[in-house]
Amino acid sequence: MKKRTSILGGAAAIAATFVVFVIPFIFIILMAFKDRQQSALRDFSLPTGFHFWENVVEVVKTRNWMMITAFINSSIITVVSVTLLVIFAAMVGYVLARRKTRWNGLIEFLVLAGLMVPPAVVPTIWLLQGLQLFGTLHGMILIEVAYNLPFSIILYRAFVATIPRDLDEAAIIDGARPLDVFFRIVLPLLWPVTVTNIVVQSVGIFNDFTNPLYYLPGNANATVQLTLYNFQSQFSTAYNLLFTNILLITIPPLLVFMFFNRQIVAGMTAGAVKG
Amino acid sequence: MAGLELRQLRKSYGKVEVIKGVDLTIEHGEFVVFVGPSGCGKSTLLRMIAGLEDITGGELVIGDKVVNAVEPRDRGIAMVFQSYALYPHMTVYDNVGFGLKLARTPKEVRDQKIREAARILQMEHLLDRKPSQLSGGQRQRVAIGRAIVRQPEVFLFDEPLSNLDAALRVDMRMEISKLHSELDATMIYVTHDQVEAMTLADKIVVLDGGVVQQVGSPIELYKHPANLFVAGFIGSPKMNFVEVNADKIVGETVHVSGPDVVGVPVALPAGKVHPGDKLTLGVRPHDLVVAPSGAIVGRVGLVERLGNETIVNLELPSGASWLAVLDGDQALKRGESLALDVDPAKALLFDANGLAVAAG
Amino acid sequence: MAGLELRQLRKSYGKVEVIKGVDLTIEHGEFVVFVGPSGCGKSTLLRMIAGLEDITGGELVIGDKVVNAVEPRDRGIAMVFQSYALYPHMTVYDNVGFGLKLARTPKEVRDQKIREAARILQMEHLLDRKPSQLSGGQRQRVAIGRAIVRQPEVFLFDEPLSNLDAALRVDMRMEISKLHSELDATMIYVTHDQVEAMTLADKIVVLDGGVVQQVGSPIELYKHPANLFVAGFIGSPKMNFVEVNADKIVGETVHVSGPDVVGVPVALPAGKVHPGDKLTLGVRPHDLVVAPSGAIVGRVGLVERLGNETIVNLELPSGASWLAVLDGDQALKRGESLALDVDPAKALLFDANGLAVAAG
Amino acid sequence: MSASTMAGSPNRAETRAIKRSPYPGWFFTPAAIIYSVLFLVPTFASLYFSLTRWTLFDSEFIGLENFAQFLREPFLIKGLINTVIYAAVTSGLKVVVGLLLAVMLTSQIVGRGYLRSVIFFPVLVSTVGVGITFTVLMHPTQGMINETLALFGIAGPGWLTDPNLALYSVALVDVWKGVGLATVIYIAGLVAIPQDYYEAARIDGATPWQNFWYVTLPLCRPATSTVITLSFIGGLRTFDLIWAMTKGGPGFASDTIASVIYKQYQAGFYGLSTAGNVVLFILIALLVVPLTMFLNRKQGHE
Amino acid sequence: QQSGYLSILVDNGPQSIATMEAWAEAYKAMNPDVTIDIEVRPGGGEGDNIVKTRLATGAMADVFSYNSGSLFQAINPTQNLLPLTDEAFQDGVQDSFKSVVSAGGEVYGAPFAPAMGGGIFYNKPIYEELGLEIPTTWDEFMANNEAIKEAGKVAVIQTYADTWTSQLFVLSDFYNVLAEEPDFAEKFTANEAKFATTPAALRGFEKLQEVAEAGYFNADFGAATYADGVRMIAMGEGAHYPMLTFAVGAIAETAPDYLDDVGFFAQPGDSAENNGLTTWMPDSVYVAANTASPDLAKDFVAFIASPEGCDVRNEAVGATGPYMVAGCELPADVPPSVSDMLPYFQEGGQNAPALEFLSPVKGPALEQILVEVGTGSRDAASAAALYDEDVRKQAQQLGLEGW
Ligand SMILES: Nc1ncnc2c1ncn2[C@@H]1O[C@H](COP(=O)(O)OP(=O)(O)OP(=O)(O)O)[C@@H](O)[C@H]1O
Ligand SMILES: Nc1ncnc2c1ncn2[C@@H]1O[C@H](COP(=O)(O)OP(=O)(O)OP(=O)(O)O)[C@@H](O)[C@H]1O
Ligand SMILES: [Mg+2]
Ligand SMILES: [Mg+2]
Repeated sequence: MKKRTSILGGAAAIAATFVVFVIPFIFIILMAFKDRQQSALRDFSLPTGFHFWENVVEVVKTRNWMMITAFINSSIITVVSVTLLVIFAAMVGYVLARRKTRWNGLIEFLVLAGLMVPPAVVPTIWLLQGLQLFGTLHGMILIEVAYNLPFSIILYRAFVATIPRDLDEAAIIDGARPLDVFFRIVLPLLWPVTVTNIVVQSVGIFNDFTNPLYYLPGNANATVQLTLYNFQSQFSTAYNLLFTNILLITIPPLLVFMFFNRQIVAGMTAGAVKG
Repeated sequence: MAGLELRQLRKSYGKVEVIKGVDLTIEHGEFVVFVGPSGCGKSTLLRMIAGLEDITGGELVIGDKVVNAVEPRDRGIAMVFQSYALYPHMTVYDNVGFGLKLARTPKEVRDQKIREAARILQMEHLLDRKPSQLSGGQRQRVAIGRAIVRQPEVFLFDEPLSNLDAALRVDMRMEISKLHSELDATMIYVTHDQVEAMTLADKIVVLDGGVVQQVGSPIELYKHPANLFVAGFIGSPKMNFVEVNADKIVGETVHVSGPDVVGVPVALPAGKVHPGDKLTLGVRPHDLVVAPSGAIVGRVGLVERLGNETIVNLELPSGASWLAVLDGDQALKRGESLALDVDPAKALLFDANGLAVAAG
Repeated sequence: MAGLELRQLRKSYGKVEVIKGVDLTIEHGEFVVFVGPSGCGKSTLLRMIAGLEDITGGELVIGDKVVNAVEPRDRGIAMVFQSYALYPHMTVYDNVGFGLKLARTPKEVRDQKIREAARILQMEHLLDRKPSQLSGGQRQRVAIGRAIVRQPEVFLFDEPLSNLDAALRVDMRMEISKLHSELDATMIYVTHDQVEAMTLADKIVVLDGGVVQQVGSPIELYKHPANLFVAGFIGSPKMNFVEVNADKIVGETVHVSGPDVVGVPVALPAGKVHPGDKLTLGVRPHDLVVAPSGAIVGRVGLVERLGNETIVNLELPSGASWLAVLDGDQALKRGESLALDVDPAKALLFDANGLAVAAG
Repeated sequence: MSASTMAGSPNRAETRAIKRSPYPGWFFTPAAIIYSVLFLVPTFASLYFSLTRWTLFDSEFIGLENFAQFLREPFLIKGLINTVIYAAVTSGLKVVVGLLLAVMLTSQIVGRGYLRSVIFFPVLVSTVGVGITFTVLMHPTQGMINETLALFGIAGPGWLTDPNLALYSVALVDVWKGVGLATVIYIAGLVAIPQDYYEAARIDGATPWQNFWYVTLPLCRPATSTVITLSFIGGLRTFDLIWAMTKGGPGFASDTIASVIYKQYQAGFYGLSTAGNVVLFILIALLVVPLTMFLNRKQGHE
Repeated sequence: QQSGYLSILVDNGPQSIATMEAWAEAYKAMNPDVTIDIEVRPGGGEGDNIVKTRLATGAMADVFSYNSGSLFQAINPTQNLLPLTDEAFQDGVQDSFKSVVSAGGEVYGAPFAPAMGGGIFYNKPIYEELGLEIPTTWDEFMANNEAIKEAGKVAVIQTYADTWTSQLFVLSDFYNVLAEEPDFAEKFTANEAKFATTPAALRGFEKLQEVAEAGYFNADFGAATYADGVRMIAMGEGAHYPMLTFAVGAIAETAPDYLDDVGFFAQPGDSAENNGLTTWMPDSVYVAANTASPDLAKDFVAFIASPEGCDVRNEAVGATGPYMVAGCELPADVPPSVSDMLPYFQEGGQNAPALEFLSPVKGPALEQILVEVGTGSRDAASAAALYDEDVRKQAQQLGLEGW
């Protein structure tokens, strides 16, 4: 009986999501299969010929295989900065949630401010130049970390409350130092949140557009979103190539999502405490 | 050495004062049991000793250091939490071995200790499970295992056996007792089980409302409770009480009477009470014996036949009801009249403030 | 009407079979107690009855409907969880009243019922607290409160009193007993406390390893255990066992001997055993009495003096150790020799398969 | 030893100061350094430029004139109203839809992996692509949406060309794009709720709806507060989708404060746009700080 | 023979990239020891910001393309750019171009593309079918529109999904403004003349309003894009499309088969005699002041501004208008839309630069305001007044005298 409702519900959900989510997606795919003339119409029609492979080849080869460089750069930036983000943000969120001091209000405000204020580009570039970090991947990574910390901190801060404090205490009694408690007990139990953070932040950073534009000049430093500029401008756009490009750069984050999505499982804290 | 001293220890949660000035000395190697009604502050006291609760007032000394400001991991303690607090993402094996791992115990030693603990706790077959796959009692045993592998100077046990079956509980009691004598460690133990308290304790601390009521050896508390609270609390079933007046004093025996009893003799040194004093008479259910000429007469109420003994609920004339535990299996009929007697040496008297009129 | 019937009920977690075919009939209004060692499947069975665990095999009938596929809320049950499962975001008041709220009970009725439950559970002063501000025992009482306000047809209690002090436990036992007779509800109760089981149960179900070992009234189980397991499990301290051979049979008495005992007489109808049979003799510690000429002789080991009785650990010649519970406070010295005797009518014999050689 | 003989409060204060918290402050350090150096310092530095006429090459101090100028912006009030509407609509819908989707996607539904991926997919697609896709789908005459409506005899509106509708259309697309994010956060929130509470509620007689209302909703508060905070601030600040789809238009109909500021920045009015950002920041803070305080206060348990 | 490394920043118009890549290839063929790295930036306001940011932080590429005229003035050329006044190639560059890339007495740029005109593309087959004449006055233009509309066709294409396309009616009208008010630009800069109060200037707004009110637009003008507009004019889905002549490139790219169907004329004024074209100077290439290899950069720029450079360009993206460099020839087979434009530039032709080359003042919101006019939610007069407000803000931001 339960089974049947879940199948019916699932079918309904699949139908609804198909309309709402998949149709726009199909549009993107169709665009990637068209030639330039047809794609300029930007309509919801079947491609007149199969141009997908040509499009892919052209997109990848454009501007001296810029796409490849971009993939490498974006991947490095994403992996390193997400790693740092997760660890540093979790540390802050953890202490912020667990320890009540009168500084908490201020700290939380500063964190929120990071979401509320757009970064000041020019002073930041001056600063990066002063630190010899301008135009380097290191600098870019640190920028991504700084700009995305607030989001991750807020996420962790809210979720630390779901880990029973008893577990911290048990670990402390077992002789754990703060780092042990954090890395061996709290962080593993926050895994679903970490997964969320990884997914969301890697998508955001991989797809970041404005920041690399300003902080990471130079062709050798291209990132994936910048490759879109090859096909889209104010005055003329090659929509077939643009959408092929969009499709191509969407695949890695999609794979990341599908991999990590499976890791979000229920019941991490089951059986921990009584009461 | 790990003796403990609690000096006027106090703890408040906001405005609620939970521990109201506790003074206590625990010698190194002693086995101390905390007992008291639910919510009286036992766990809180334990957690203060462990360093998990800030101390609102007073001083806590372990060894010869004031440790108010010392971190839990530097206090040399292990603790079994009332709520278990197992690490849900680790197997039983890792849960038990976590403390050893942190202490960088070599792998083989660790393995051997974990397996030894699992053997003691009869959970060798559970080592690969996660806590969520365990029954309540199994979880509790994991919690115990986690404490005992570490062999610290002070053990804190918060109702460690409450969810175990009787047989296992007896076994565990023995194991803890053995551990105590082997390790020469100080143990502080909270329990609601009178038998546990009586059998394990060198010293029992009776708490009520955040205040220590009496400290003493088990037999002392049983025989010479300091006040009505301790008298009522220690011993199961509960001691029977009745309000009486001192009738007359004959040598070292006082005769007391009240609405329900007439002329019950109580052994007492001379000079402690005077005729006419308002007192409370206390008699343990186990100390009542069937005696046709007994001073206490009532009607049989509920009867519980346990096999080796029979518990009788006796309705006294005033409507009060007493319990009597009679030897053997006795077939008593509800409603029939029953007369009971008590050994004068075993009856106790308490004054108007509830303090024992000391027999000593 | 809310009788229950369990027909070959089975439950597996993956490959681990936890409940291995349980058949049981519970009449409407009956008070059934499940006992068994830790991890034997009591909670699982309760949760299956409640509808929280899928049933792997067999049928569960409540009233006269097969309810395998019925939602918990339509089964007319209330349950006290072993792990309490209090709603952390609600006050005690709201926790207790939640079921009533869901049932759209009018506010005044609800309020009155909640306060009544709080009074019974002696937690009126805690109503505004959140669960995290309660002691272990207080939480447990909230869990009980949540079940009793709802007055369903079937109550499921999973070790509801394990974290309460003795006095409170006696009170609560009485209240549950009262509730049972007032509501005429069916109650299924898991406990490790023998006294609770004995005093509350109309019927005790002894489980071991997911299998029902015996079902019967308390006194029946105590006096006539069906097998070694039940004999050992029911009664505290545990029954003493020793391997013996049937020596000779004199009328309705069998004399058995073994390495530790010589010629102990056991009352038994003729024809049940034959000389030379390998048997196990079982004697309850409470049934042993000091008798200089007794058949059982050993050396005094650990002595536990509880005041009203004394528990002696007797080391038998073969190295096995027996417990004896002797009346009164007896000052026995460790190492001295002690001879004990047993009433033939109270000694039990079990055959090679562990089944009782029935006295009936 | 002397510590134990001395009694009184000064001594207590001292010992309390010594005891190190198991949650040490230095956990903040790595994040704090990166964040302050690369974000806070430049941001504070840029505050100065809000008081100047700034071409990026040189700046001239002009006091509060930029603020006066910003507040005189002809479409400021309209932009303000639009901003609040946009933020409220997007964050409200993301919370509601995200939660419902998450509940569905954590249940034993068939095709769960597929559904999760599909709902998250829009998050991955670049804003540019989303903008183009939906301007096409929402095309007043050839757009798929209106063509479908036409099948039912409904004359679809000019989703993006009708000044009264454009803002809401963009908001809907924003929800479409962002709801996957809200959903994953909610999924993390839902899996953190111990199953015990659901069991207790089922026993207490809760219907699925009551279960959701009394157990799920309060217990996934961490997720809710995160989603609200993030999406509300996001809604107050975003302009990228608005930019990609309408450029604030038609005319000024879908301008928000952020897009007004962005246009100023594009026009090279750097000082003015910095002042605008300060104003926007104050506005956001006025709305968000009480909101988060409210959300956190209610998090009282545990 | 040069050697070394050169970085180039170019906007992402496809013609820009293609042209620059072709130049780079050609240049490298001549100088094998040179490495050239082309980096792409967005166009529009975002592109302005990139250029300014990189100049302000000293992170500019060696050579970059950027607007001439007022936007050029805004990047602080004297401080950020390398003067090219004395380079030999400047001899061949037209003075009109040099004037829009000069500051403080120095010339900083070289033309990146041919000159452009702003006017109206028309579809030749429609004109032939309906027997229409090229209009020389606004009234004739409106009459043509009426005829086209009557024939059931779209008279005027508007594409407001790309808001910048809404400005053409006003910007291309500037020749007519100057014809009546020769000193409008100076007065405008000095805050003495306003669009709202100068009837000739207001005409541009009014013209848009007239066309809009007459219902000549394509049905989906609110949602159509520039790309749609280009396609529509080429394929005859509409008769007129006001646009800059660089659209020829887009037509060549997306509808090459229809290139010959598209013609071009200047936006008509009120008198037939004085019919002339509003022109745009092309973008320019500049050398950053702090370049590591100034000589190489200058040599490369000289190559761009040489007849060979023009040939490379013709080869790569075709011809879109008259070159600003002496010796550059257009190929014989230029499309009609280009050849239609040439007479305005030749001797006796009439043209005038757009306002943005005469005045640094330009309000950023013009496009949105004109969308409002085009969609009928604002009339010309109030639009002009609103634009004057917008202009004032910009002028103040520039710190100009008199505002
Ligand atoms: N998820 C699971 N996977 C595997 N085994 C399990 C799982 N949950 C419970 N068990 C096992 O099922 C058995 C029965 O558990 P149950 O909780 O019913 O025991 P119990 O009789 O209530 O014990 P206790 O008295 O300790 O509470 C235990 O041995 C336990 O280890
Ligand atoms: N956070 C809190 N706020 C207010 N009161 C609290 C808080 N925590 C505990 N208490 C109260 O402090 C008292 C002592 O609690 P404690 O846990 O020490 O009791 P206990 O003796 O261990 O009881 P039990 O036997 O039931 O476990 C209880 O009355 C409890 O309600
Ligand atoms: Mg406790
Ligand atoms: Mg259980």
